[in-house]
Amino acid sequence: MQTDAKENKTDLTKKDFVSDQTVRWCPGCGDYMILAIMQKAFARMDHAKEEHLSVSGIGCSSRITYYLDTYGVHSIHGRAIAVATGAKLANPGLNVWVFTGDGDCMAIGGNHFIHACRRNADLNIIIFNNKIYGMTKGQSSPTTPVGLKTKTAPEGSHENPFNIGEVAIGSGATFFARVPDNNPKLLEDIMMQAYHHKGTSVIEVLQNCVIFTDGIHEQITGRDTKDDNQLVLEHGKPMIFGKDQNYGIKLNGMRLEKSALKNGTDASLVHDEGEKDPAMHLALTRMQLPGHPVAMGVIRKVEAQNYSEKVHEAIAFERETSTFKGVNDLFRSGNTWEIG
Amino acid sequence: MQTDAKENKTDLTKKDFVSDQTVRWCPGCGDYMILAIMQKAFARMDHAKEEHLSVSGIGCSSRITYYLDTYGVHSIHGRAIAVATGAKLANPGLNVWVFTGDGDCMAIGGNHFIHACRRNADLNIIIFNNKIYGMTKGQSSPTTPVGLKTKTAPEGSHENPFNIGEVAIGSGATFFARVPDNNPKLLEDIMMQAYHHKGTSVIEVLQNCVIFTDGIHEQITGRDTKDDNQLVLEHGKPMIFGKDQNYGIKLNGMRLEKSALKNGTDASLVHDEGEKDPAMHLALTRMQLPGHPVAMGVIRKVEAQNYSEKVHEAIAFERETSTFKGVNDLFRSGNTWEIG
Amino acid sequence: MAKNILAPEMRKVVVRFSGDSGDGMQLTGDMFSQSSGFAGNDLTTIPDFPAEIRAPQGTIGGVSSFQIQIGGTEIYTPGDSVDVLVVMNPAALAANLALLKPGGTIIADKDAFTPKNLKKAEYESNPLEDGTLEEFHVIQAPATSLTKEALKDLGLEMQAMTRSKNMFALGVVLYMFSRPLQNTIDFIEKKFYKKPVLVEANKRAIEAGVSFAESTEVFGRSIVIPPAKLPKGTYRNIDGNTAIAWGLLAAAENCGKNLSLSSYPITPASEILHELSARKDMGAIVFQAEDEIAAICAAIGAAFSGNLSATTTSGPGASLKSEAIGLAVIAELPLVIVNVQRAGPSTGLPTKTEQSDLNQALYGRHGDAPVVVIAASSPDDCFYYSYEAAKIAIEHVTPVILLSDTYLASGTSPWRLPENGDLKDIQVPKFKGDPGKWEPFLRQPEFLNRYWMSPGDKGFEHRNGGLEKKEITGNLTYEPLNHQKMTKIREEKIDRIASRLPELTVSGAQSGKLLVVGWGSTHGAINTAVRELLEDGEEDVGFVQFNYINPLPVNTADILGGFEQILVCELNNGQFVHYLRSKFPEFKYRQFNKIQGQPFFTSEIKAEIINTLSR
Amino acid sequence: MAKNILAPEMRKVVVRFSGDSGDGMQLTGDMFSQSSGFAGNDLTTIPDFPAEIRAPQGTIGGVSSFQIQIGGTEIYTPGDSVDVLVVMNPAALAANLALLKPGGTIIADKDAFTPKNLKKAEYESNPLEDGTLEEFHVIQAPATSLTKEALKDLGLEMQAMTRSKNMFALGVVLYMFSRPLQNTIDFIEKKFYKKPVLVEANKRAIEAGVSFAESTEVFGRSIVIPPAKLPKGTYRNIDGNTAIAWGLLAAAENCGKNLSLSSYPITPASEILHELSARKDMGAIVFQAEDEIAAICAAIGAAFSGNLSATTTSGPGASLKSEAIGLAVIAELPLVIVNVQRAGPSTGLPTKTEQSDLNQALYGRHGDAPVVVIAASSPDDCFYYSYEAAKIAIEHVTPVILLSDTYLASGTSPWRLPENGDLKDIQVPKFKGDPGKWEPFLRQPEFLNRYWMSPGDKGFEHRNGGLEKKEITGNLTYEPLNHQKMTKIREEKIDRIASRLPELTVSGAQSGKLLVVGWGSTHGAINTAVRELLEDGEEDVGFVQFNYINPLPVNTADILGGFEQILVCELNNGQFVHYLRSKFPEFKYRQFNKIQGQPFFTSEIKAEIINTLSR
Ligand SMILES: Cc1ncc(C[n+]2csc(CCOP(=O)(O)OP(=O)(O)O)c2C)c(N)n1
Ligand SMILES: Cc1ncc(C[n+]2csc(CCOP(=O)(O)OP(=O)(O)O)c2C)c(N)n1
Ligand code: SF4
Ligand code: SF4
Ligand SMILES: [Mg+2]
Ligand SMILES: [Mg+2]
Repeated sequence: MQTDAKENKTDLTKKDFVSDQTVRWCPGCGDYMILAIMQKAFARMDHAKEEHLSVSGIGCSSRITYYLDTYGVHSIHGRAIAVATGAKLANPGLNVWVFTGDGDCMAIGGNHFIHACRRNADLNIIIFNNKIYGMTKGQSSPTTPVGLKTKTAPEGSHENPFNIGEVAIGSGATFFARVPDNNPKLLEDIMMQAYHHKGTSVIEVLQNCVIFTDGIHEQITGRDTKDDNQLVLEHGKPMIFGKDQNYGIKLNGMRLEKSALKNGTDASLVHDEGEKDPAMHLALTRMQLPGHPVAMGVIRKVEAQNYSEKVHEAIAFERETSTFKGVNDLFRSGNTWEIG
Repeated sequence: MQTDAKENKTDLTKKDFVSDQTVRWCPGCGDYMILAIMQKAFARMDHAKEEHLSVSGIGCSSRITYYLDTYGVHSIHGRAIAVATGAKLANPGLNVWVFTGDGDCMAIGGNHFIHACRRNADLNIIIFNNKIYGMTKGQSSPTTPVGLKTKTAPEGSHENPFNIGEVAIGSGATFFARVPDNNPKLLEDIMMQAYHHKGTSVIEVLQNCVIFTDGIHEQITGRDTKDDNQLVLEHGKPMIFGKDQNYGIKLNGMRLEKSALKNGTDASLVHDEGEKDPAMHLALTRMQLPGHPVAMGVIRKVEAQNYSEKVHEAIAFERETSTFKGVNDLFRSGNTWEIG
Repeated sequence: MAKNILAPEMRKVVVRFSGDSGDGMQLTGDMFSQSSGFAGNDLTTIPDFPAEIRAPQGTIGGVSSFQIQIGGTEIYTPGDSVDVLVVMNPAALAANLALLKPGGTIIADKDAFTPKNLKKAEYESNPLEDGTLEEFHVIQAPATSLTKEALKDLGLEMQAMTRSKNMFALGVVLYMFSRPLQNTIDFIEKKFYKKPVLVEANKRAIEAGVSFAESTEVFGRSIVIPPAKLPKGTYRNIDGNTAIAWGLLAAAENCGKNLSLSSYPITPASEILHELSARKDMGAIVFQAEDEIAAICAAIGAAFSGNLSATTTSGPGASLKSEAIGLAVIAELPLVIVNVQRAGPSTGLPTKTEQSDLNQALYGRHGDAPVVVIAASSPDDCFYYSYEAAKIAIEHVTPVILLSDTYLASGTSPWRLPENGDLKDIQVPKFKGDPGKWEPFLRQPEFLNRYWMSPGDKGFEHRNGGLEKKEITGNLTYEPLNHQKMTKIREEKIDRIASRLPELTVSGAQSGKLLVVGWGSTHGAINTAVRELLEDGEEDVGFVQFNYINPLPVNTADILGGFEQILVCELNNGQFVHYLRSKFPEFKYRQFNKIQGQPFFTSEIKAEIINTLSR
Repeated sequence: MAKNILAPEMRKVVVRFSGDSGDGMQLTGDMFSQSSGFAGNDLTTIPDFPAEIRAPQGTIGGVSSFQIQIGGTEIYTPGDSVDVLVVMNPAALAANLALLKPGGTIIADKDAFTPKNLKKAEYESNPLEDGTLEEFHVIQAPATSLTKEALKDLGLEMQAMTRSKNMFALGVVLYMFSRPLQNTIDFIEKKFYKKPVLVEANKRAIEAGVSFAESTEVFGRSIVIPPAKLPKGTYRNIDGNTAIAWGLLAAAENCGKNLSLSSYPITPASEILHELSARKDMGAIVFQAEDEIAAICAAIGAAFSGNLSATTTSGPGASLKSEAIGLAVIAELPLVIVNVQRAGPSTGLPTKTEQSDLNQALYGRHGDAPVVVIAASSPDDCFYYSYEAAKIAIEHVTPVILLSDTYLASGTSPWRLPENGDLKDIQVPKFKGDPGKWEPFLRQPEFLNRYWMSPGDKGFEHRNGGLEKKEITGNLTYEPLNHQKMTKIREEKIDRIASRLPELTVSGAQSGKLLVVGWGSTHGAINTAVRELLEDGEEDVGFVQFNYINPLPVNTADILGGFEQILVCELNNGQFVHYLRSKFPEFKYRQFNKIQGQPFFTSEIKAEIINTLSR
């Protein structure tokens, strides 16, 4: 899927997607990387500049809309996906991206999220998962781990968190990818794959909030630990990881197990992103430390009925086959009478 | 789990749970059965009459609250679970039951549903799944199958439906059961199991709407087809089904397959409702016709942190360890000064 | 027996068809409406059916009725009380008798007055025989048996045969009003064209009814209602919800935009969603959202994307949309929000009518967030106001709330189809020049509206959202004075629309003792009441109905100021009068409020006017 | 240099501490407030910090300030303009200079006026040296270097040392106002008891500041502010959000109920949720819901279940709660809904203050759905009105909306702790008799409230919900007249509460030319303005502040009627004046509206009053 940056139909560059607004995140926030890579990726896509649409909710993450020089809607808390769905249906030619936080998407926006996964309209959704409400200064979010102290859980959170991938796939998502905010190459690649995927693409970015959850992903994303703690998936490739590429993943019953590789790569499962049955993809999204590496990359990418496409096909069909040329025909159909 | 009807602590009978309101469902509606069995089950539970609480949203199904002689809230469309969560937290001694429809719970109520599954407070949720909006006269719901003609999908639905069990388990549900509205024995048994389960219990009832989706579950629930098309699960028992008990379920990779049993039951998987890893339970909820039987009974029942319990434990702990006896101590703690 | 109030020639007649929910009364009524339209009558209809999907058969709770007023004069309401009552069973009689005028006519299917049915209707003895109906004219028609007889050789099942008895009843009524059968037969042929046996069965049943009426000479002579003097044109009968759907389609076509509708089902607004779901042939893009919040947010997405965008709902849904309406206000996006009001608060009385969401439409958002509020006043003018709502939304780049209600949604009235040029053009405010000269919150000077630039418009990429914006540029800013300025501009932008609205016209006295004021759907009842008083010689009463609520028409104060007292009639606890008081505290208001889930009766309004005059 | 406006003894002084977001200005201000409280002064404080979580260091955007007015008289506002400005860097000076009175004093950390910092603050040359500050009294304190010096042998890192320079500044100011150090030291010891080295560092920094001020004799003599004549009692400083949280705790304790709070975080209401989340020691059951709708619905569940139940939010959340508030209205459940208003519409200016959700509180629901609306008017009386809201909700079994705002939420004022018997008891309306004699909608005759029976109450099992109910029994019914009756009862029930509310009291003239009216959080500014005018000899002006909005106090009309004109001042586009006009159209209103996300300045109100008088 990796294509050369200038093989696409436009001659736009990253600069074309940098707006004139001052970026106002905390120094060191993981959001900066997502912004930069998104601008790069937009330049690589085939849509003309005026055909990109960014939609976000409310939160630190959602501010990204102002920094992207595209058409954009900074909507209301939790509702970005709903706004985006309406926009995509209204104009199926648009390249629609949703930027949202773990609170915005999984707390108040949860309903729109699961329905977007189910309907599979052609939206691309990036979730900035810092496991906290950043903008409102540090309350628990639905991805906050049990025991973490927050402003609303002063003695540690009592709530079981969501695993975003499981919720997404359980709701029907056809594309799910996960990526840390410090792997720009993978991030860009995933963005491009999401762009080309027909249907709802969900991208979870493990994003660091330097103020409220600094280091929360450190074990997974840290320089020294990342190779041992991440399994970066590639379609058709064996699931191998570890600093020395010396671990693989095996199936035991219906469970995935980490296994030390002795002789070659043959002992490990091979990743098939296109497998329709979601059992393996769900198992991959569930892997967690300790005991398992955390799966990164495109975990699931399958084809399924795409809502926006279907609706417009149905409209095209009905328009073609109808005898009504316009409203006057409609109004005059059925039982009318004349006076005068 | 089947206990004798009068082994519990109360001397209530079904009649005690019949309210004085006339039941106003269409003749033949599947809702009648759920009502009758619920009244029976309430009488078997250990709670005193004034400790049961029924909460519902809006829809034909949600009317059940008026017919149950318990404390009850007929709330607003989609919000029954939220109301119930507040009630359970407020008074953890209550036996709280939520009655909701596929529209009420999975459309407008979707967010509350996934969060209830995640939090695992001690709620019992019965979803009357008739795959349509009954009360508002026949629009698509999020469980309406693709292609079904409805008032809002005159040429057939274009939306991928939810599989309720997958959404529930993907969101963290610790108890999920499925049952057709014409199997009172199983329904009652499941209600009792849900009652005893600590945490959120989700029960999907395949309910027939005689007006708008009459016969939609017929293939699964019909007299002649039900034995071949349902796999009724029992914990610790092999997964065997078919009129002649001649089919079983096998694992192939991560997928479940229907297999003809030749010699004895040994060839079939054994159901373990308590397996924490949800892979098998998810696979069971996903089985569908043709090709697979539809799984019935308690598919998942596992223990996990229970939100309502945890909160009250924390409160009890803080109360005990605090030096504040009342608000006056709180007000006078910290920096105060005297005047006069 | 009392004097028969039916005369050979009548200006107005009210007919009510009533039977069990399964008896097809709505179709019967609908067909009689069609035939009355063809005959050149003006008319208004209203259905009345049980809240339950399927109420117990044969009981009073299960009765379904359809009322129509037809006339050789203009007709504005379905009528307070009934001249001709058709009842298909005892329950229908029990449920409706109180509505019948003394001397009115009852046409009863006498075959249905069996002991079992009488019991279900809670009759101890047969009212057709025990003198109960003395003051009425009763026609006992053996509808069931004669229908069966007429259909016997068609090979239909018994149930299908008896189900046709409603057509028998229709036949009797068609004869009664001297109606030619042809267009009714045409209607049947169209409706059942896939099932020829049903066409035949229905035809025969109608004819059997006509023959019965003719041969038994029960009516003496049949009745003639002369055609009304309606403007020339092509007409059809339309209900308020269809009219709203079609108004939006017409607006989209006029301005060359696609129509996006994003809604969630709710009584009594669902039929707009149903109709447009079936209008893919007109290119309507319809989204049944997961809830009302998703619906309006999707509508905002569609509006930003450049479509004519609407969302439709009723009270509970309108409450859920509050937050997002605020976004549309501050983002200044064109959006039509239709609230087909039902009786509240909360779930309230979901199948009943009320006008109690006015306060919410005006004030139901946090912050200072003014929107345009319009109310339709008859099923057919729902088309016009829906078109208007779209026109204002687009031309002024603003959200517009259109209020309808259960009464308009389910009632029908004849609608004169618009002809070329009847509809005012809709101008889309696009910035035509160099994008470099444009800014997201640059305004057109006359009406202060922004331009509506959307994805696809090259060079106009911009961000919009819910935070306060710098004047002109739209950049985010916390500047104190800018917020004050923008708040005032948002208000002024709405206020200036007044100059484009039609002025109010008063009927009756142009000034004097009493001005009767209504708004929205109560037009029919109030207008009829005032007309009747004028005809009775009352000279001191004027009447004005408001369709534009915010902003108010420019001559509002002038008109209110011409009267000593103002009587504001509305179906709520006094919301519009409260609004008028706060806007024009200098006048003397009285209020008449009905909060019963029911429309006004003309007689109630008349009585209240007379009362007020004598105070 | 201009005349120094500081005198040896002063009735009121306004001090503003300002520095970079990382400079600890809020803590410094807080400690100065404590010390002023101890000294017996009355005071009001307000913070002012950037909207961003972490704004760029050293820039004007990153400045964080804390303003306090202290006085030997009653103090109602943090002051319009500043007497003493403490600035820790050039950006702080640039951001705040305009607030300083001519002749005011600047205390500047001269070490921070480096070329780099000057550039970040957009200064071309050093204002401490270039004459910019001519009309002020400038004290150049080497705060950074002297602090470092004082702390050098503690083994702290450089950053930790320089971070203590705020305590140096505090020391200077404490000396300036002749404050004993002891209670400040106590405060430090309590706060940092886990880190003795920090206690030591902070103490030394303060002492360094004091020594600097003393030895350099920059002030000539230090200033004395005599204690204010405040009622006897124990005091603490409190902000509006904590006060609301504690008011609910006190109410729960008084009536012996558990407190349930169900909320979703939102600025500026979140701190109520935070405080109660930390109050498990008081038994508070706190639920952070998935959204605002879940929050209020859970609160309804808790209310039905018999707990004192509340939900807290700000404008956008209040909009989302509209539908469910309607349910609480028709179900007649006790529920406290707190809206800490921010500037709208939509996301608006989320960190700024405004009073623009009044209309929504009054009318923001579909149907006729009246609720009680109360507004607090100072940080400390937030406690009292929160207690009152709970008391009314429970005793009258009704939802109550309590309005606060950003200004009250973040400001502080001294709060006299209630002593035994200060708080009126809360009576829980339980039905005491035989359940057979009770019905779900049986009412107590005096105030028309239902009884509040809940799960656990044996024999009182019943259903409640959103559909209209039959009077008394609460059974579902579509009866037209019943709906009208119930609508009127719901209204009357709220209206009757008026008789239990304190009557309005007017300050200044009791009748005459002009009545100045405010509501909620504007009390301080308006009261101060009117007092100052009275002191100046103006005799024709009265002032009244409304805390009870619906119902209005019983003597409202009497009081309004005593004046020729009424000037309604509010921080929105005219919502309360609109409400008064509609209720009492007979009076002559003028309006003064500030819609800038900022509280009123006393001077603005004064000017407007003078203006109005001369019209
Ligand atoms: C209706 C509504 N409720 C609450 C808020 C307050 N609010 C703004 S952002 C936010 C949470 C943001 O968390 P997240 O989505 O995780 O974004 P982050 O700031 O962490 O990137 C909340 C609760 C709001 N703006 N609107
Ligand atoms: C806020 C709101 N939106 C919409 C409605 C209308 N409404 C009532 S019930 C219902 C759907 C019911 O469907 P379901 O939950 O499947 O229940 P069923 O009637 O099929 O048992 C809808 C859309 C409402 N009452 N409130
Ligand atoms: S608070 Fe956290 S998420 Fe928000 S900008 Fe700062 S670092 Fe980023
Ligand atoms: S409409 Fe369907 S679901 Fe509703 S009562 Fe009738 S049969 Fe049952
Ligand atoms: Mg976050
Ligand atoms: Mg359903």
